[in-house]
Amino acid sequence: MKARITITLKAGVLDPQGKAIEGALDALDFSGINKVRQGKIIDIDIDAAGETEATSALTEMCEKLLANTVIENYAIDIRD
Amino acid sequence: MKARITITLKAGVLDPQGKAIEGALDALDFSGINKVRQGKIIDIDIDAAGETEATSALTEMCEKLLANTVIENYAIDIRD
Amino acid sequence: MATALEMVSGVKPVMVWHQETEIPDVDLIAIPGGFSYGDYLRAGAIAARSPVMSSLRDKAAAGVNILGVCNGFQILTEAGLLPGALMRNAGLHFICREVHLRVENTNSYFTRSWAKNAVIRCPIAHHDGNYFTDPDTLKKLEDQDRVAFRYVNENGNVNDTSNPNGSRNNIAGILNDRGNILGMMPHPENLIESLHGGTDGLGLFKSMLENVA
Amino acid sequence: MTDFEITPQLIADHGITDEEYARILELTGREPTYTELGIWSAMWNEHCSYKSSKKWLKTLPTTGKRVVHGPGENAGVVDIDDGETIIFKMESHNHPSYIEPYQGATTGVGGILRDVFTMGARPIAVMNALRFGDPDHPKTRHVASGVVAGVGGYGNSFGVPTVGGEVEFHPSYNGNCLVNAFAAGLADIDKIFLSEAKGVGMPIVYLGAKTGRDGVGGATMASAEFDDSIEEKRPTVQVGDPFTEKRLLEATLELMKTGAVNAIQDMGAAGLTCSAVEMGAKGNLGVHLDLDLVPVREDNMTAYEMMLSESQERMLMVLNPAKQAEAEAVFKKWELDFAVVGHTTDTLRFEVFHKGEKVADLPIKDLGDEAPEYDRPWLETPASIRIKPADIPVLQNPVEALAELMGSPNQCSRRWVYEQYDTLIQGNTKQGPGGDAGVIRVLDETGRRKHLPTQKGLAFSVDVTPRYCKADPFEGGKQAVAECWRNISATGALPLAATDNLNFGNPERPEIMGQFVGCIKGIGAACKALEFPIVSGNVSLYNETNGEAILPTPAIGGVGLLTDVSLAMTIPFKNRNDVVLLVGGHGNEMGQSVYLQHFFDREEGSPPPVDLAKEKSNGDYIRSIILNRQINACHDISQGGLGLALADMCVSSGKGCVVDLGDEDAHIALFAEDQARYIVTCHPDQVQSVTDMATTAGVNVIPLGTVAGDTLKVTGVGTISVAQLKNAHEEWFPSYMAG
Ligand SMILES: Nc1ncnc2c1ncn2[C@@H]1O[C@H](COP(=O)(O)OP(=O)(O)O)[C@@H](O)[C@H]1O
Ligand SMILES: [Mg+2]
Repeated sequence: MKARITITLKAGVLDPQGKAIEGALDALDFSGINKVRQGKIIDIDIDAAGETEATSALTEMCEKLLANTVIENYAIDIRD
Repeated sequence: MKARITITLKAGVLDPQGKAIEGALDALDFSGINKVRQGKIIDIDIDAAGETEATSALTEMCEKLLANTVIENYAIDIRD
Repeated sequence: MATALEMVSGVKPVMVWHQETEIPDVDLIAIPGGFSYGDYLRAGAIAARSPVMSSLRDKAAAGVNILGVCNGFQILTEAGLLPGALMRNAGLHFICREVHLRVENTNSYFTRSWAKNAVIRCPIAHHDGNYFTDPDTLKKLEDQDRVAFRYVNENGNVNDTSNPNGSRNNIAGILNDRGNILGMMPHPENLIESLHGGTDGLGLFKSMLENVA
Repeated sequence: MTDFEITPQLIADHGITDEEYARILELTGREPTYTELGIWSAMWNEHCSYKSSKKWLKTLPTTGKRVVHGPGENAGVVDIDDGETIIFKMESHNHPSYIEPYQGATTGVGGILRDVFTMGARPIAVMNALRFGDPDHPKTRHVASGVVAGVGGYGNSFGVPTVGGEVEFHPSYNGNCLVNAFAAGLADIDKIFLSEAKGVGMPIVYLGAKTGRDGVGGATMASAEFDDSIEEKRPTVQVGDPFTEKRLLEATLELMKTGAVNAIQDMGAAGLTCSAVEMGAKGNLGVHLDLDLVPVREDNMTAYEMMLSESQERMLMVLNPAKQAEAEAVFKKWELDFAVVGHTTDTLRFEVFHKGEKVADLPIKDLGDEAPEYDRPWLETPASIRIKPADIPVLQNPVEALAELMGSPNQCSRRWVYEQYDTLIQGNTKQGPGGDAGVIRVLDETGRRKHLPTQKGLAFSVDVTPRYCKADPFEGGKQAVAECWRNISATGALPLAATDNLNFGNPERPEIMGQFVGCIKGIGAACKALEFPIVSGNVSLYNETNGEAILPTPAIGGVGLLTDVSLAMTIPFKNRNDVVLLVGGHGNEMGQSVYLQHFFDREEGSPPPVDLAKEKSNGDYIRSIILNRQINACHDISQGGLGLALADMCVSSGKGCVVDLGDEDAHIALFAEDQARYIVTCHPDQVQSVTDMATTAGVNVIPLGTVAGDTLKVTGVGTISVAQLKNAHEEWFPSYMAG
């Protein structure tokens, strides 16, 4: 089973990488850019009996390791 | 207009981060994990006349700055 | 770090492997700098989940003194033993340079040999030292005198140009609520002898020794 | 697997000429298989065989009383007393860094570190010599920022301090950046490991990371044998994994202590092929490899791909079989692969098996020994004309001009670069980047302080002035060595030995080959005169784009020894009223000077000649006054001349000086780039003894003035504030990189 976990910074947490990209795009003369935020994805190929089992295992992984819930949110998306 | 750009490593390119995450999940006794790959997302809020315009601007941004096309693939997803 | 501890205390520290599950009885546990697991995922994240950590948690709860420098600080926040998180430097680059710190708290196990508000030199060398925490926690840290060190200019003033990495309130090091855990990004162990061009970092070791003696 | 037909196109795609192929047919005794063709091409390409350069490299002085192992091993080994050695080498990663700057640079650093620890040494210092195109060229900023981040990304994470390097911009590098990485490590003299296999039937073990398709030659792609999924099979850029390398280091050093290592070799270019052939051939043994046992990270890899993969963080070892269990346990502990993939034989054949089939069976010695060696035609570079001082244009205010020069791309502070490198890790850095040479304290292998009355130190520097080499390869080659030697001497260290990284254009062009030959002759002459043998090195040719070659860039990396590291000398002025002295006399060589280049856009004339005897006596003198504690600051004079050297001393200390040039023409005295010169300062009480010693040694020393005030003042010529110099110096790099 293939899953994608998307990890984004919580609102209110400053995102230096996003800011830097914004600046770089600006310097390259791209216009109309209001806001850039960067996040990460983790693609996991996991053996699981079904979607529910997969989601619950992945949630535990996020809580225990993949996301730092002090600053990050995560979303789980089972792909097939 | 809100867009999400997803950047992933090309197949065959070594992903030390993914490997390390895989190892860490394993050490935490999560089982049934076959493969982990890490990537990133960039959320951009952009002013554009329409989807086509947005996509074409974002494609240019990916080619010029956001993705390293020697080792990465990118996908553009216009969200609203 | 091990060399620094040995040099200052005359006692050779015991090294503990990350896969071990028991930490021996000691006066101080030091988690040194360096990259752990390549700092993949997030700096210190994977190390913070290694087997040895549960014993570390027990020791922390039992009041054993724990020092985390640089990667050690990142590991302690990732493990939840210190509040907040260390994010990518605001300038995005790794930074290795000497900065000035103001010693804010001078009654902890780690800082008591310094005079209040002493301004010291200290090197930094990190990619993820940008201290972040939510406003409530930040207020608590300030109110409870748990900010141990702050980045300042050479005159001891806090401002943006003296902040190398974007840390909230120029925070360079913090204590836990009980005062037995210190995490700091700068490397005092790299300024303790004439070879290093100064000894300002000795204060940390002197503070800790006062207690051992 | 189905083999490919060996067509002339396929042969050409492998960079093999018709004559070479005829020789291959003869040595193979039949038409080679596809895998064999790959093996031949890997062993016979320029990178592995040094076919264009070998003839000339042999002329370099490579021996000396401190040389334990010269060129031919993974790195050079030099005796530093007390049973200890320093092991070092420099290597280029130019082409990959231009394609993918970050990863190209990381894998360059990773590769050179492996060369050093394969021999049993723990890395203690790295340097990097970088050359980028014109700052205004559209790719330069991107390449520079990626390379610097990559160099730092790997070294910082691995945990070794960067102690020096070079960064320069020049339009000749627009299409070919240079990334030369240097690494040095410590090992006890009786615990050095070599690549020569000993004994028949010894297991051959694969160590480290798994094999992927990384860097598998462009030839595979061109030969278009792709079937189902092109994406899958596409050759990929190598990606560095410093965390695996760090574990590989620890595992390798631990393994060596077990007595399990018979021979060991890192996998660099053409990984498995080069390492296996080299270990066997050196030991006069055959090698049998079974590719089904090679740890892979991708499906359906062919024998060809496995033999040519350049996946990083891998080693090959010949094992002492009695120690197998112990050795394996070490690698398990560090979570690395350990797989017996073959054994040594007495057949002198290189035999490779895959899926039950023999895919290669070649004469192992011929793969290396019979590699072509070319005496390429070369054209001597036409003599350059010396520009007379009288013909040099005069600047209105040469002192104020110093600020502009200090703020120019090639003379400004490199802080933006080296602050991205961890220069302090390991806790032994006496002097990081920013001095004449980096200085590291030597600790013994346990990482504890040697209880000696004094602690030893090692000094490191890397140098070359490509403009000089272009105008006069012979003098330029000499100058590169002399400057490196001088930078080391300026810290008080005794230069011991050097490594070279020879970066040139296409050697098939006689004028380029002429640059190469001229530089080598110059390097050889200087190394001999200065007793500074070359113990390791690397050649990088074909650095050109659209027929435009880079400037000839033979970078020289050197190592020096300080018996008491606390005596290491530094650049900054120390005390007001100290006397400033010029060692080596006033100069008047303005050809190829920064002055002409920067202010008048003229890269012209002959470079300053190097008087090696004078270089030697002046350097020996400098070292003795440092070790006698007679002086308290020292800086060598190189590009930009006396003026720039004084400005450096002002800026680094925040103190000014007042100097008097006597009857000299100010613009010449300030900017001439004559060699073998230094500026020193001493307490007024020491002036007499310093000058007396100079007289005895036959060294020209001229008192110039004193350390004073907050300005750099040249009496009767002009004044500039130290603050202005400093601002200019620090401003350019960060603002350029910010875009
Ligand atoms: N790529 C680099 N990495 C580390 N240090 C560097 C690098 N480039 C330059 N430096 C340092 O900056 C200082 C100035 O460099 P340079 O002008 O080339 O020195 P020098 O003229 O003494 O050879 C030196 O201390 C050098 O080691
Ligand atoms: Mg110098």
